[in-house]
Amino acid sequence: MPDIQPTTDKARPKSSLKAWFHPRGRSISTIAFALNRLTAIGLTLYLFLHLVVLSQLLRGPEGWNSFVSIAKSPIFLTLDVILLFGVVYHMFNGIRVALVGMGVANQRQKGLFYGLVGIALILFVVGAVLIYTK
Amino acid sequence: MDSTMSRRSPEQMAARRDRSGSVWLVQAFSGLILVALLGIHMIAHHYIVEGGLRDYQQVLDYVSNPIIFTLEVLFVILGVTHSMLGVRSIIGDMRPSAGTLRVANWVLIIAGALAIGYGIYLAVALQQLAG
Amino acid sequence: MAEQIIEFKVQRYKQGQPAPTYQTFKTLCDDNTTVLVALQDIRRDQDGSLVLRHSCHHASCGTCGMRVNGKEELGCVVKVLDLGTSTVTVEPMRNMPIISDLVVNMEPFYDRYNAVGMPYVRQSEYLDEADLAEGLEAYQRYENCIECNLCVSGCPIMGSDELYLGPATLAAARRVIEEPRGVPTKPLLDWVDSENGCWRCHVAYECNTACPSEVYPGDQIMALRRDLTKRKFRGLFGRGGKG
Amino acid sequence: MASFHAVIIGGGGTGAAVAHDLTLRGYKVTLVERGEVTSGTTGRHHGLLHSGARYAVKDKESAVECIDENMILRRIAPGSFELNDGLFVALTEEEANYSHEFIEACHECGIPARRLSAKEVLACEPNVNPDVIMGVQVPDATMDAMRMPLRFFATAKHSGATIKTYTEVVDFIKRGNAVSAIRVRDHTTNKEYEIGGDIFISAAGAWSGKIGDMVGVEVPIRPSPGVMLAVRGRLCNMVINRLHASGDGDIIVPQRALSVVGTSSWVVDDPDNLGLPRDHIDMMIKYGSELIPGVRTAPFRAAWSAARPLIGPRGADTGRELSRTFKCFDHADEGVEGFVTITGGKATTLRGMAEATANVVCQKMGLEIPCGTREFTLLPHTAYYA
Repeated sequence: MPDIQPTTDKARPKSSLKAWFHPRGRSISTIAFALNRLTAIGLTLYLFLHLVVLSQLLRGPEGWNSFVSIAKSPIFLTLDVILLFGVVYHMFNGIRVALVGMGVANQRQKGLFYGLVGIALILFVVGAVLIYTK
Repeated sequence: MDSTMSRRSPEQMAARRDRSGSVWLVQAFSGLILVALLGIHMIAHHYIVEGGLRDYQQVLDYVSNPIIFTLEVLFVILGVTHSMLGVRSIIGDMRPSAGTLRVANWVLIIAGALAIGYGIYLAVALQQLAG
Repeated sequence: MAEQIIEFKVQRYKQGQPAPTYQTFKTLCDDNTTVLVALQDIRRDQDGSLVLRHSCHHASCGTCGMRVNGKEELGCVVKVLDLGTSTVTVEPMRNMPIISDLVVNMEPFYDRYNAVGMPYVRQSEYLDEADLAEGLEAYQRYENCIECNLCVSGCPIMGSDELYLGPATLAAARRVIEEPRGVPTKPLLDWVDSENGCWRCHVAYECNTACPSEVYPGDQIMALRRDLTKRKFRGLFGRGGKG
Repeated sequence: MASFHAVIIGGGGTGAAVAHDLTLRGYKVTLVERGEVTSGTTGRHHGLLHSGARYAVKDKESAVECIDENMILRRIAPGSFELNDGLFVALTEEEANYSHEFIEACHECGIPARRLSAKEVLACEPNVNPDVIMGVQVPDATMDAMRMPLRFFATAKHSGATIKTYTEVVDFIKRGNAVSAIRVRDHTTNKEYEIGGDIFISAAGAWSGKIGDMVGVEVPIRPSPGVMLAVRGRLCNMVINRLHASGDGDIIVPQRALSVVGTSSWVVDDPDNLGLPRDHIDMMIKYGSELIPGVRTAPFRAAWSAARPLIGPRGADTGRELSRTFKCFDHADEGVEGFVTITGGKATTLRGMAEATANVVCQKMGLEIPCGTREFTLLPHTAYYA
């Protein structure tokens, strides 16, 4: 097959980030995609942070338990709520992307989106309440 | 007006069969498995535990269970792989030059390998601490 | 009959100009006036230099793709008063070089699209219970795709990277794989099984929303992935050889 | 051979075919069009590739032109037509009686025509009015009103013709009594410049009266618009016509996933100001649903007007009495050299119109070069933009 030539595109946004997060005239699915990217970056950062934090365990009980007590402060709990949103959203939107991408229910992706993200939101609210109350 | 010339080589322009299909499948399946693993992780660490976080001894007890140990190791491997592939895909959409992409690939491979190695080391060490 | 004076905020650009600007026109619209007709009225009565593309006026040629209030539309089938806004913003499509005003250069679109080599006539599946008239082998019809570029304009990945083959091209490839009509499918399937092919899509489904002609490229891209996934698994388990 | 420079004004089907023909005959060709190609009348027509049957009884000359060109286009533009034939249906006894004269006239013009019983008509086209009495099958076909002419543009362009779109003629420059150049404005840059040439051909269709005025010659052309209506859903596969002398709303052309009902006819002065009479849209629904009742219930997609360039004196009022054939005017008769007008005709005969025009041009230049377009397979439409 022939090669594709690059274009010189005056209208193209200078940064590709602009294209992803340019919601004007776009539908809910683009917001879903942009949010998936945002949560992906957030979760990646968290993953590394989490691994670093876990090194406290190697320092024995004092190290870890002092971390646990910090982690129960209100500011930390708020961060946890944000994290929880990222996790459940990325999980459930990810299920849709994976299923649709393998050709499963690809004709019903909108319903799938509302259903799964609906479940995610319910879990998020329940989780957030638990974080603050327990 | 900005005119964005592509900085990429002709080889990069060609669309030809490559491994991206397999990469995508790895991403999709690792994601689906992570949904299950993360579900277990969340419930075990934060839901059934009084106060939402295990203290030191509880963590050690938990990891000493061989099934949990295996799941946690699997979690580290798949989680790191999934996130490194995700970051690669984001970088790929930012019009990198061939050189940038190559460097990014290596940085991600090394970072991923270190993270996985460290995660497994951590799990093994904790299991030994638990005796 | 409803009549209303509507303000049109039109993106203007002439070659050599540093950046596009907006110009406002007012024109009378009734409930049959489409955005395209309103723009033609403006060109006739107010500014002969307004550059726009149009041909069939009934969503069959695909030339009048533009953005109306930000959304990808064919100007010929959007009725101005149905929009419900007293100011209508009209801009050229995204992700393609602007030639002037509302017209973009379609060459990059066809660079990709032509590579598929899709035959333009297919077997008609409409009225399939009907008898075939004497002397005909099958009822025929044109492919749905009208090459309007709206899906490409809507696609966020196309906006971030011009190497992506894009929704229209991938949908065309899928049509050939579905109904080859003598076009070899193996090279095509290999072609889309690539980083810039169907794996580049991030499932934003803007192409489905934008498509005015029932192609629904997003569904076609996912169908390609299913075909390729099947082929891969068949390859893994040794069936169908290296296919 | 000395290469003459031919400048064509008007980027519709006619201009496209003239550009292709003259390029093949070795001319250097430049075509200017004020908008996108096919943005005038060409792109807006209903997309019927005439068998000629519509004209067989009243206008044999047009009918023969149609069937000849129909067969040539099938050959040189393969893959560009929905080849589903056409069906003339009789809904009244009067129309059924007319069928004898109709079929005979078709055969005289060399148009294959086959009589179908009501049962056969409904078996082939189940959506047709069940009150149908009989039908006649003829070799009509459907074209994409833009993409078929685009193949001529593509071929001309790849053989060296220059196509300048968004370039509007603003003035003609004469040396003595001969046109020597045109002054054009490029709307993409807002700059004006001149294009010199040896022969200037107006292929501006319904706009050729306006172009004629600029040069100072009288072109007896009447812009005669018709309203068309597109509804969603493909209600038929064959082109469904009413079996009578041509009238309003008597044809339904299936196109992709749409059905196009046409058409009406009146006369205007300004081809840029056609309007869209509401009663004509209603008329399309009324008469269209007599042919296929589903037209009334199918969802609306679009309604639009297109201006036919009909040849006839000022004063005609409906356009139906004007001839559907084409004519090439050499304005030397009026004392203007270097300028010809080709107008009239229809999309089906675009190649024939171009051949006639190129013959006139060659004669004026004192050249004898045969026409090569009858056997020349055209490039696909997508080649135009590549």
